[in-house]
Amino acid sequence: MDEKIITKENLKAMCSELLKNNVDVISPLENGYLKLKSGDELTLDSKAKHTKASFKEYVFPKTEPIIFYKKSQSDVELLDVKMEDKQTVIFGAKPCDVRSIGILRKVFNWDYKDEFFNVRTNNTITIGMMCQFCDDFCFCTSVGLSPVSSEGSDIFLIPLDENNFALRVITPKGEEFIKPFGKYLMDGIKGKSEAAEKNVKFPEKVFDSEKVKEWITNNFENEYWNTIGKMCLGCAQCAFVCPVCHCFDIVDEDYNYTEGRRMKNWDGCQFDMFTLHASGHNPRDIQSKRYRQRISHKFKYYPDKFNEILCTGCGRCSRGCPVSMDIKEIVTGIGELANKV
Amino acid sequence: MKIGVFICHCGENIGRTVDCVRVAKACSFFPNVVHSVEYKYMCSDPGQNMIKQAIKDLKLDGVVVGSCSPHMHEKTFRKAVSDAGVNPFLCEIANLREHVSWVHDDKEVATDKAIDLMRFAVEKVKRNAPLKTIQVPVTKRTLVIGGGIAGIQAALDVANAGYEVVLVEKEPSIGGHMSQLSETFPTLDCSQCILTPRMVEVYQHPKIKLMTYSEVEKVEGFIGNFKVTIRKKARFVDDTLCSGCGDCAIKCPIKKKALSEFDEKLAFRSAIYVPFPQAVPNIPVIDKEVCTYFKNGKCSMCVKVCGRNAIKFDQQDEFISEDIGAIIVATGYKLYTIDKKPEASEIKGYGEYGYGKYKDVVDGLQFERIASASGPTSGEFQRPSDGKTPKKIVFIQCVGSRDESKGFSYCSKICCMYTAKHAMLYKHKVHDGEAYVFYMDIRAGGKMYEEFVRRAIEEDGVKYIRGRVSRIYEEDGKYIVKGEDTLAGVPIQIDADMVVLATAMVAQTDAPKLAQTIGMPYDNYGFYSEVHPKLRPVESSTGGVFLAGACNSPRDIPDSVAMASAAAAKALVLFGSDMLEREPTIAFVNENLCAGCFYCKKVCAYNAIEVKQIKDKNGNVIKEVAFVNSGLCQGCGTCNATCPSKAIELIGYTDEQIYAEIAALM
Amino acid sequence: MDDIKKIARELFTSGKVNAVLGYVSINGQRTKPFLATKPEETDNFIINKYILNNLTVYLTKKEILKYGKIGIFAKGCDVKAIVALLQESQIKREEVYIVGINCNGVCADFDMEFSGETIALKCLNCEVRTPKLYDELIGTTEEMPKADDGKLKMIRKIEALSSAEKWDIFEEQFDKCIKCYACRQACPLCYCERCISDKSVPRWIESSASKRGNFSWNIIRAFHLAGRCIGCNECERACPMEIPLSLLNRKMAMVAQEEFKYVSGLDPNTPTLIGSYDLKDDEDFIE
Amino acid sequence: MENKTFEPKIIAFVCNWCTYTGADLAGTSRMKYEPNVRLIKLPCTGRIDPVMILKAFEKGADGVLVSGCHPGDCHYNAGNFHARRRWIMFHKLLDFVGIDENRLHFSWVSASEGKKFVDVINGFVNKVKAKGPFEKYEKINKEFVING
Repeated sequence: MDEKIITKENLKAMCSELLKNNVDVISPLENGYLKLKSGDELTLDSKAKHTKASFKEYVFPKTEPIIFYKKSQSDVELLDVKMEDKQTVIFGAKPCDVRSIGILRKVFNWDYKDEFFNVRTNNTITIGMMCQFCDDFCFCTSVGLSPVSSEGSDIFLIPLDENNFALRVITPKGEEFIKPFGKYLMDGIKGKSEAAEKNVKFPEKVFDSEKVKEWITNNFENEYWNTIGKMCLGCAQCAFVCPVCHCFDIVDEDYNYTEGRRMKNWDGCQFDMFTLHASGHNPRDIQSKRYRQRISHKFKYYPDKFNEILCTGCGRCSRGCPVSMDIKEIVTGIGELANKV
Repeated sequence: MKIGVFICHCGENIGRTVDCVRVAKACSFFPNVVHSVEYKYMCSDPGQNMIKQAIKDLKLDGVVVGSCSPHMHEKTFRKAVSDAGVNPFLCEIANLREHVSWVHDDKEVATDKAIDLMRFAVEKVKRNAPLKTIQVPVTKRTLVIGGGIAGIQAALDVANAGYEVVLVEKEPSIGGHMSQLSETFPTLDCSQCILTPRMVEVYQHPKIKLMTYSEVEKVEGFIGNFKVTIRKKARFVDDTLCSGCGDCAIKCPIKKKALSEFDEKLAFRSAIYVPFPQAVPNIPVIDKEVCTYFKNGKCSMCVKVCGRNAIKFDQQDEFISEDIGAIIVATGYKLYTIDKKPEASEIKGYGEYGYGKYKDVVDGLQFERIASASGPTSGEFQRPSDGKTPKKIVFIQCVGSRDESKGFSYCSKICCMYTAKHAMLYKHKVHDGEAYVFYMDIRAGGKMYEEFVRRAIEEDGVKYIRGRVSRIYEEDGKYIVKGEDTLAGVPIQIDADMVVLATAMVAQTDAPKLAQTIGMPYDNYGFYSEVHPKLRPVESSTGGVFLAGACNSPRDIPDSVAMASAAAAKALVLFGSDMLEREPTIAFVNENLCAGCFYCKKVCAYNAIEVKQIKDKNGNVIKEVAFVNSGLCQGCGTCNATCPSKAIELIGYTDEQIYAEIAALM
Repeated sequence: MDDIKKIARELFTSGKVNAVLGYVSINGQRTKPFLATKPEETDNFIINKYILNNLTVYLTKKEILKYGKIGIFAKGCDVKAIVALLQESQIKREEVYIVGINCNGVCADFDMEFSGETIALKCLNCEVRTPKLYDELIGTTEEMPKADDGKLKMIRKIEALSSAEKWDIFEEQFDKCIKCYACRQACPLCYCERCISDKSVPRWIESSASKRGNFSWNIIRAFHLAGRCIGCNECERACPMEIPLSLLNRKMAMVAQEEFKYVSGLDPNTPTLIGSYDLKDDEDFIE
Repeated sequence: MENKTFEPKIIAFVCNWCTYTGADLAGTSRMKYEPNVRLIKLPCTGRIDPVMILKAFEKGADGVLVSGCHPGDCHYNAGNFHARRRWIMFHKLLDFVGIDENRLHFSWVSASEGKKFVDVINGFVNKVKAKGPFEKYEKINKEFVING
């Protein structure tokens, strides 16, 4: 399908129609990625700052039951969780957010196929949008992305002016999705979207991820980790707002004397409990070791295993860090150290 | 875990309102319950044998009995379980009688509740740990605080049983209030005549270490193992040199500055003085407040006259530490000060009776001094104002007692008797005198007491008027007592020469302070609390601390003496064994989790939390954590609740156990 | 500004400390906490309207403690936390060298011009602009912009609501919680070795960011800080979900003051509110 | 819905020495009272941690009763004084976040106050009955409860 043009009004109308059909529409608003109540709420502001958290919550919730149980005197009965068969549309997400689904899919399907993630993402249409926001924390270009990257989107929007968007269908899933909405689309004008893309300010590329990986490989014990890591307070703000952090913990919660549920909860590698063994031993006993793990996982272990950097350069973790630790600055530092070698 | 459940019918007591069969059946479905039965009388021998047999046959390692209150039979069942080889603390009781069958009517509902309570207990027992009672050694020495008749009696009883006693008295002499009394009811024998031999016996007893003019400063430790610090106040007289000749007091130029405490401020004493001639020990003290030497250094008459150089102006308070196993508190009482300035704001006082304003309005103890042969008037009845013999005395009872609006709601118990005695003594000496007693009720319970009061009325002609006095004022050298005769229903007015107020017996002013030093409870009035008013009347709830006499509540001499002997017996019971067994339900610290905030230490009423340093292998202190002194901990668990991370837990009532009970609600 | 660097350097050269906690500038409107372990590392130290962090939080962290005696730049509110830590035996006075900062208010957040609009709410009605405890004092107090105490108004508004309405407000707010524990980690007084929310035997607070897990966590967090919170508001600033945590903390501080005349963090020798008692404590709510 | 009267579930945290014994006395005196309350015995009110109260609500209690020795009567001298301080803070906190004051009741019941125990129980049960089930808490409890 050729590139089309759609007005903002029509995008809103499209949303309203989706909502009418009982589809969940998620879009970045002022207070985060929220479920829209009406099409009018849609802002589609490509110049907007990143929301505090990504839309990860909608494909990988902060907490969800994975099984229910009923205890009897000598037995436990297990009951599966029924997933809701509901379509979700993520509308107007930034390229750095959209990319996350593809990255996460790898880890959730590597050996065990995570049904919860798969059902949700299979039911999700992602409509990405070119990003015209760039602050000190952005570094998508350093991890192989760009503000105009449509990777991961089913449909990609390019703002042309206040009211008009170029609409590019990226995947067959997107093609299928847009079919009923042909009435809202106009033919595109050649070159207009490319010109808009060219106008976008790209974040400067600040490190070479290959070199970073190599340095990490060779510098498990390095004073640098201690220098940066000791200021970390050990919360999981960074991990929980991150589009691609995916660690989780499993706990059983009794509901009453006999019934309960097994929950899958977000977990974060900066918690001191994260690798605490039952024996009391903790291989990552201090914060700098935990911080090293965080960086290594993103820039070495995950790339080693899945050939994919576990970071989209969105800069959320840095914007929200209570002690202003800046991943861009820190990894750039690694890049500099790597260059010195 | 294999749990056995045993439901008791308690004859019909439980069975009548709780369907025990249904309860047992329901319990059999609880996780981990492998055996669930009911029986007519679980506490009977056959009942207990059922439990023992089931433990053996089914290899049970947890038992829950649904029966009467654990306060009744917890010990019984724990012993049965223990006899069968299972740790007694793996037995829990669910209270199906006092808390269910006796208080509910609907059988369905009661049975449901019983099942719930059983579930709580089953969940708890699953998380019980096998515990061992704690053994602590006993120091077989007794501290008696207070050298009045109760303290004297307790000290003598313990010492005569062969154990050492430290007797601490804050005044310069032992004897207490009893030494101030003239005669005692109902026999009218001379108080000092019967008391003095006891005082001397104390002084001479090889097992009694007497420390007068001393106060308990600090009490550390716990039952059987107290460490007590005693402040020996400076007497400024070396008690090892003083011979008690009394020359110093005679020569002391201060004659009219200090009022005698012993004579209830009806007479003067010198700056260096022994409180009364029979004082034990007969060693003077110097009153620093009035002594000229301490004021300006200009006098040292006593030094000059003392043949033994016993006067030591530079003497300092000494602190003496004693190892003690049992403490008997016998600090006594004082009389309610009915002055215009009440001591506590909630007590309004009795300003309308003119005490403090009119010299001839006196309280009971002052009247004792006036009546006493050793008193300021040598036993002659003279009024304090002008020394004239009073021809008409009005006695007013219940001044401060039984009076919620102005004084205290309790009855001071002794006033009815001593007022009768006062009136009687007066009538015996002033034959033409008139004695009136205003009373609310006559409470003369006690051997020969009622007869005594009757004697006062019938033989000695004391006039009893049932009613209260509203006001006393002076008019032409007489005290106009305005009151009401409620039996006759008429207002009444008496022109008295003297008025005696039977003021309430109250706790010593510093009673709460001592209670806090020892760490024992006291009531709203400042009287020390016993564990149980009926069954454990002489024990404080603090282990190893016993109560004697009026420090517990108003008491007369025979009661105080009886209580003192009882307290002594309790101390001797404690000394009956070398080791002390204590409940193992005490707090325990998980040192890994303890962050050392010491909130536990702050809330511990027993100073049971100590600071422990955790060191690394090089001996450097890594952190400081809480440590529980198992001897001191009484197991209240306040630390446990206060600890934010639950690093300190109360064994037997751990968070896990309580959580399990809560979680068993639904 | 040179002053700061000089002072910080001197702490090292005079041998008073082994490391100094201070703020370094990121850009004109941002700073971050920094631990200087050598004199030359203090060169970027700065004091401005953007020194938002309460550096006291680091005084109980193992990796910081190992340096031994620490110098710390502390605003009055930060010093309140030091006082609380002293009350709770977490630090020894002689182990900390306090450079007190006479404070004229800080910004509510980074990247904004300082004004009456953007001043941090905690700075309004601040009674410790000159710290209560310090080894040396820098700066001077000057006129501070005035602003409306919006949080207090909100507390009063909530107090007037019905139980059901209050519940709805907090249910919505707590529901946002993602259990990242940034509030806890940023709190200078949350120094437990193991937070009760991380304990599983028993699981008093469910670790799930479910509604009930979130409710328990936020209530107990507030309760464990009741009478202790010194109002630095770092929890609220750290919260990525913008839960108004200070509503609870401030409400508790108000109760402490109303009921016990207790203000936390003023005097290291005052007995703590929880941990002491008065015979005359309020009884009216007890039957 | 059946037209059944609402029978609240109430958990009571009581101290061993006063209120539990007071309840025993009510039993020995054969006084009758509402059967809705389940007692959990603790050594002292000082042992009662507010998380227990919260947990009781979480586990489905419609009301929570806390009771122990009168001030000055504490078997452990001061446990109830410390407890009282905690309660002051905690009940104001719960009130602020919307847990109705009528669902959390505090009382002093001594070992000799069997009658008062009965009155406290009956009074509280009736108060909670008037309030009805704790629907708000039930709602957050029921999130993620077994579906289907």
